[in-house]
Amino acid sequence: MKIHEYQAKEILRRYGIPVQPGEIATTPEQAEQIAQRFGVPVVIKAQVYVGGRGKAGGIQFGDTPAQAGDAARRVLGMNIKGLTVEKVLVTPKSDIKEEYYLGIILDRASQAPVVMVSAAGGVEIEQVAEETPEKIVKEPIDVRWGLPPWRARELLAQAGVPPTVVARGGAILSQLAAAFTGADATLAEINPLALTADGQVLAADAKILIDDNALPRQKEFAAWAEPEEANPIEFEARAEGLTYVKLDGDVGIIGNGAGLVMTTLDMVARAGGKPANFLDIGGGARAETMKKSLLFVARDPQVKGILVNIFGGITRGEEVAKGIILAQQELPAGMPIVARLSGTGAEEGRAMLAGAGLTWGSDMRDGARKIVAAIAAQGK
Amino acid sequence: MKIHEYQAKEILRRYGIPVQPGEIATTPEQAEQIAQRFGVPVVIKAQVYVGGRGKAGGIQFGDTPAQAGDAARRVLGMNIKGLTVEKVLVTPKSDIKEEYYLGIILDRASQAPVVMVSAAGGVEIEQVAEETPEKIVKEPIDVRWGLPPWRARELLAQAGVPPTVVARGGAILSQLAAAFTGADATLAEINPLALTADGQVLAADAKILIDDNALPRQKEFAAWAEPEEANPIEFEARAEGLTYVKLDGDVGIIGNGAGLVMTTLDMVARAGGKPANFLDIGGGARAETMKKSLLFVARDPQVKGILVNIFGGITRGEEVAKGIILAQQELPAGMPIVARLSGTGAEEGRAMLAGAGLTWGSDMRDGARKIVAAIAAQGK
Amino acid sequence: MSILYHTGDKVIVQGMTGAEGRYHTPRMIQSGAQVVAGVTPGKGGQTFENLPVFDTMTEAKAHTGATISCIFVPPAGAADAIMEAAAAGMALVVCITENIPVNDMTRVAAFLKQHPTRLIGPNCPGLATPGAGKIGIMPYQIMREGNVGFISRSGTLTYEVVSLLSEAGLGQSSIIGIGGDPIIGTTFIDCLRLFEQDPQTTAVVMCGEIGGSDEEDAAAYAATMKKPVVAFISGRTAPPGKRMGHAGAIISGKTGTAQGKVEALQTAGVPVADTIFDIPELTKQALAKGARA
Amino acid sequence: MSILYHTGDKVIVQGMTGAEGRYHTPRMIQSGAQVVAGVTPGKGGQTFENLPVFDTMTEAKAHTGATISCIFVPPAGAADAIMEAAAAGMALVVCITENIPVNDMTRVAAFLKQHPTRLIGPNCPGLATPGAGKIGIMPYQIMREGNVGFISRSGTLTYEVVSLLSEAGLGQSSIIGIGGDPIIGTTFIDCLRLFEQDPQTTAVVMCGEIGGSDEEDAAAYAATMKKPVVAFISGRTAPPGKRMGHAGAIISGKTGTAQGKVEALQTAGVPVADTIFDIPELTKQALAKGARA
Repeated sequence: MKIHEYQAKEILRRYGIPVQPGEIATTPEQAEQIAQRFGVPVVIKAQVYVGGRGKAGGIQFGDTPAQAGDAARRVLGMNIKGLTVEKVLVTPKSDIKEEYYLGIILDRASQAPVVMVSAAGGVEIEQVAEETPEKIVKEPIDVRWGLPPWRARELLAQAGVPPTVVARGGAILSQLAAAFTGADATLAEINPLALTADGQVLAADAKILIDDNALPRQKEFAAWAEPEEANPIEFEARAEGLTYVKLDGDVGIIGNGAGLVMTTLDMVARAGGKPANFLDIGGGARAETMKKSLLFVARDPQVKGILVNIFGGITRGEEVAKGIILAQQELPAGMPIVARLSGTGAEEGRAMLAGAGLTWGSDMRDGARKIVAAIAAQGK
Repeated sequence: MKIHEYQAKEILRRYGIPVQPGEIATTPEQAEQIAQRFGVPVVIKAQVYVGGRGKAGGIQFGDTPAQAGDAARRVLGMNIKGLTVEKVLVTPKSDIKEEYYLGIILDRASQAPVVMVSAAGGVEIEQVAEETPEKIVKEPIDVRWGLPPWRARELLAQAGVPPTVVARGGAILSQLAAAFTGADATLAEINPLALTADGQVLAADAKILIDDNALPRQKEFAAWAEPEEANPIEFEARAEGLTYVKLDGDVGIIGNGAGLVMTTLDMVARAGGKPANFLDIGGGARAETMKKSLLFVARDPQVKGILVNIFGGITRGEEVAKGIILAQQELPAGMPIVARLSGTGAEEGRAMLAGAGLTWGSDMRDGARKIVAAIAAQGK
Repeated sequence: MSILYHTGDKVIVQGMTGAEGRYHTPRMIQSGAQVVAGVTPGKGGQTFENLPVFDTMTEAKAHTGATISCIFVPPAGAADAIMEAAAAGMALVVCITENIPVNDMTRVAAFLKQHPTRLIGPNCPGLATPGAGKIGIMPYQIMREGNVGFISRSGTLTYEVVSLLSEAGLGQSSIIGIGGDPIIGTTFIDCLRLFEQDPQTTAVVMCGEIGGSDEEDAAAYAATMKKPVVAFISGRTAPPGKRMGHAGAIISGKTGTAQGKVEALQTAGVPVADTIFDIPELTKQALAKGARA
Repeated sequence: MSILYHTGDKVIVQGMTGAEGRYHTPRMIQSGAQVVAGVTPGKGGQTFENLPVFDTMTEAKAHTGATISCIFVPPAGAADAIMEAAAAGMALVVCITENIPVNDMTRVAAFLKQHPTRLIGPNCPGLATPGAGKIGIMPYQIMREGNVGFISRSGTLTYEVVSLLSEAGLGQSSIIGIGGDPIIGTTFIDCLRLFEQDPQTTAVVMCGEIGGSDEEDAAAYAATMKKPVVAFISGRTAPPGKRMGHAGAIISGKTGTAQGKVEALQTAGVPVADTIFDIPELTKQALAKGARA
């Protein structure tokens, strides 16, 4: 789960990591008041779930409270990579002397969080990794010990961070690792860690991703979830317990099992269609879930037809067919639906579909071809 | 540091351990109101820093709110082993079916916390350990892993705790271990862990000791410190940064270094005296600390004379002598003081003492004999 | 022979009395798997399907001598159950549970480094040895005894492909669902090694997907194998940065793309099927060519 | 010879630029100890007493080849400093710091089980080998070269007794202050073993105190030693349940009493001095009897 910069900083603050003070404004007036309170100059930072907001104009400055208000007026409502800015973070402008990178990321290969440190902060770490990989120090964390301050200091020293920053930076990195585990993060980054002209070492920007699987025990963070403006349907799907990913095409796709659904997408593409989404109904879904899924997929205005691909095991073909028939009555008239059922209850299901005048595919390939053809036919 | 039952339960609650609801009352009226709110019957439990309050009458019951008030009236102000009861915990009376013991204690030999489980709860674990040691399951915790729920369950099963309690008790024990570490405890006990008639498993009583050395990072708990009524001087000494232990005799004793002070106590006892206290001024004390220590010791009305025993190293003899001379002016006239100084600055210090008409001992034994003799002479 | 599960291996089901455990345990028994006990903390002393239920793995192990456990415990307690099984001395732990927090799995991974236990999963359909039985939730009736080893990161896709293989007359030695999470106990390369050693297996089919670099690692090893390997990669149309259902199926930056995996496999001499329907034919061709030098 | 510290052993001081480090480092050097560097995170590149200061132990070790570290770091960071020293490969770590939270020390103890490092302390005055120098804060001038090994849990008491030994003509091979905390790196029994092996040492004096059962354990070993041991126990008048200054000096229930320790030692054939003034005479008597069978 993505969270905003100000939320990430709130987590860091709880772990004793020094961050710039900052407050959220949703109106230019609020921004002006906050600037008044903090003292100028201030920075106005768009709070959106994407990187690269700086280049997009999402970071602006205010030398007076009035200018801060103006800056907020420019940033609020701005569209950054498809996302509308609804909040800005107002924070005093620090005179930053040097910038470093501290990050912890879950690493599949080492089956552990990996800590990354670079003296080249302030730019995207992927860019540093590509252009000057020798500037990044990397090490898996032994989860039994966490990242003790001594080891954090050694990594900073190795990365060429200057001695004046090593002690405080080490304490910060050690606590960042504690925050990573405590908050069930899959990524926790301070970029940049700033050394200011007045000698402070603090987190000037921060990014944290929370493990979706940990949300049941991270109830506070779960409550931070917000619809991404670009994908309100994905957000709602999650709330309904469906695994839905929005794609660019016009063929709605529903299946059971992530691997099967992905393969179905590939198959539709190979048949000349463009998948509109990924939707996995999981194992053992009943008619109600099936119906809900179809209606969900159809809410995407780009969708011109839907392919349902179910390999029956715990999921039963009759339930799937029942759900499709129920949904059909509420779907736009004439929207093609092709179902492909196999395994448990497939025959019964197919009989029900035939009774309702619905099309089915003999296998995944056949189903894909039929839905693509049906949509093409519609367009003519 | 000792904390009260209700504070220990507050810590357990934060770790997700089910405890009986309860509130603190300092007046009978409050107790009555709380009983009204919770519903009767209630238990009124004296909150004092000693064990065995039950036998002493410190636990009473109220079947009506008025009776709860009466019970609180009896318990508040009661003297239990020298301590005056100033607070009572009012808690609904549970119908307890079975009682178990869960405890974590710091174990020197295994250099780790040791978990102890017994199906024979509700009595002091020392008694169980003595009479039926086979009823206690013990195991050191690997601090790299903590005590995972699975291992906690195995220990409960091994101790003969019934299956219905194993799952919830295991979760509780695992969290008790987390609380032990998180709260920097040296002891964390749930005794009894109760299985109630309505099938709940909860902490009916709890005891936690906090490591004094961890108080700088456990600021909240440090703020919970209260004078023990029996030893207000010890509490004040700690606040002043002195290590003071009240004893029964009349010879005040001050020295530098715990081992040296303990040995001085032994030496005074051997010389026929009875030590009134243990006071370690630590390393590198200056005149001011020395003076404060003497005045502190003299506040004990039993003290009839004071022996100062300093082995000079970082601590300098002149400073010690200066402190004694300063203190003498404020001490009761005629109170004998014997100082024994050796090492750094000892000669200078002795000269200063001689100038002020004070007695010194050539060594610890000589000093002990002189103070004991001086006090004896006074008594005549 | 076959790998990981053989006739006579005794199995304990952790979480046997929960909804999933109750549904799948009888089906495992029906497949021929020798389930000997269940573990559900708090239900020790009860029975289910005439099998004893214990509170702890240690007790279950002591009473039955089982060496395999199959986990249906809900996500909050699943990592704990894996460690309990390893500590009790299980040789093989098959964890079906999905949605386990990944930080729990980093702890499990560290724990397993200190134990000789092999973990399959989590978030997997389990494994099966046609003729001996299944551990987990795979539909057993689609399988056929034979000589093709099968490995996959996903469940229903496994069933699709295994069905195709069976229909094409290509029986299976063992079928391993390694799971769709970023941290899993047994990877493609681990399974390839086991199949390479297994006398019954003559060829291996592996179904990978986007995310991570397990398929690339497996490709490097496959290049050194005597037995032929055939692969399929799903997620060719998946966009970067989107989790495609499986926690592990996500393209991060330039790593984990289907294209990268296909290229790595092809470079290693592993034929990659365009669609799952091509897998049986490619497998037959590979078998016809026979073992490599 | 002597134990633990010998002429030529190189020493790094952790926390050298703090108040304690600044005070004691010159005195260690004066005693003859070969201090080669200091470590204070954030002060790398500076010097103190013409010695280089590094940010980390790894750097200090790499530049100096030292094998011993002496720690004056404040309590909040001391456990971390011990682990840093062990990870950097120090053979011996002497931790002077007192008031380290005991839960930090349980972590240190677990960490040290995985490293070949020996820890002395914490909450100790350090150690010394008369003639070679001292590591820590003991007053060096009271010592005299000789053949008596000395071990104690406390600081100033050590100085008292060592002074008495020196005045009585009983020089010391090595003097070890093992520390007054409940969890310490090196115990009486560890030191007895080392002294038993040391050719220079002919007898050992140990000064114990109330709390724990280290003295009892040591007594059992002393009974098997060839060299004579003389003991003293302080805290005979201490009441139960009260911490007598040292975190470790507390009688809990029936364990840790002075009486129990005295009895255990006497049963093991170790003479126990009534007062510290009796120690030199008992030591002379023990030496006169010579090594046991």
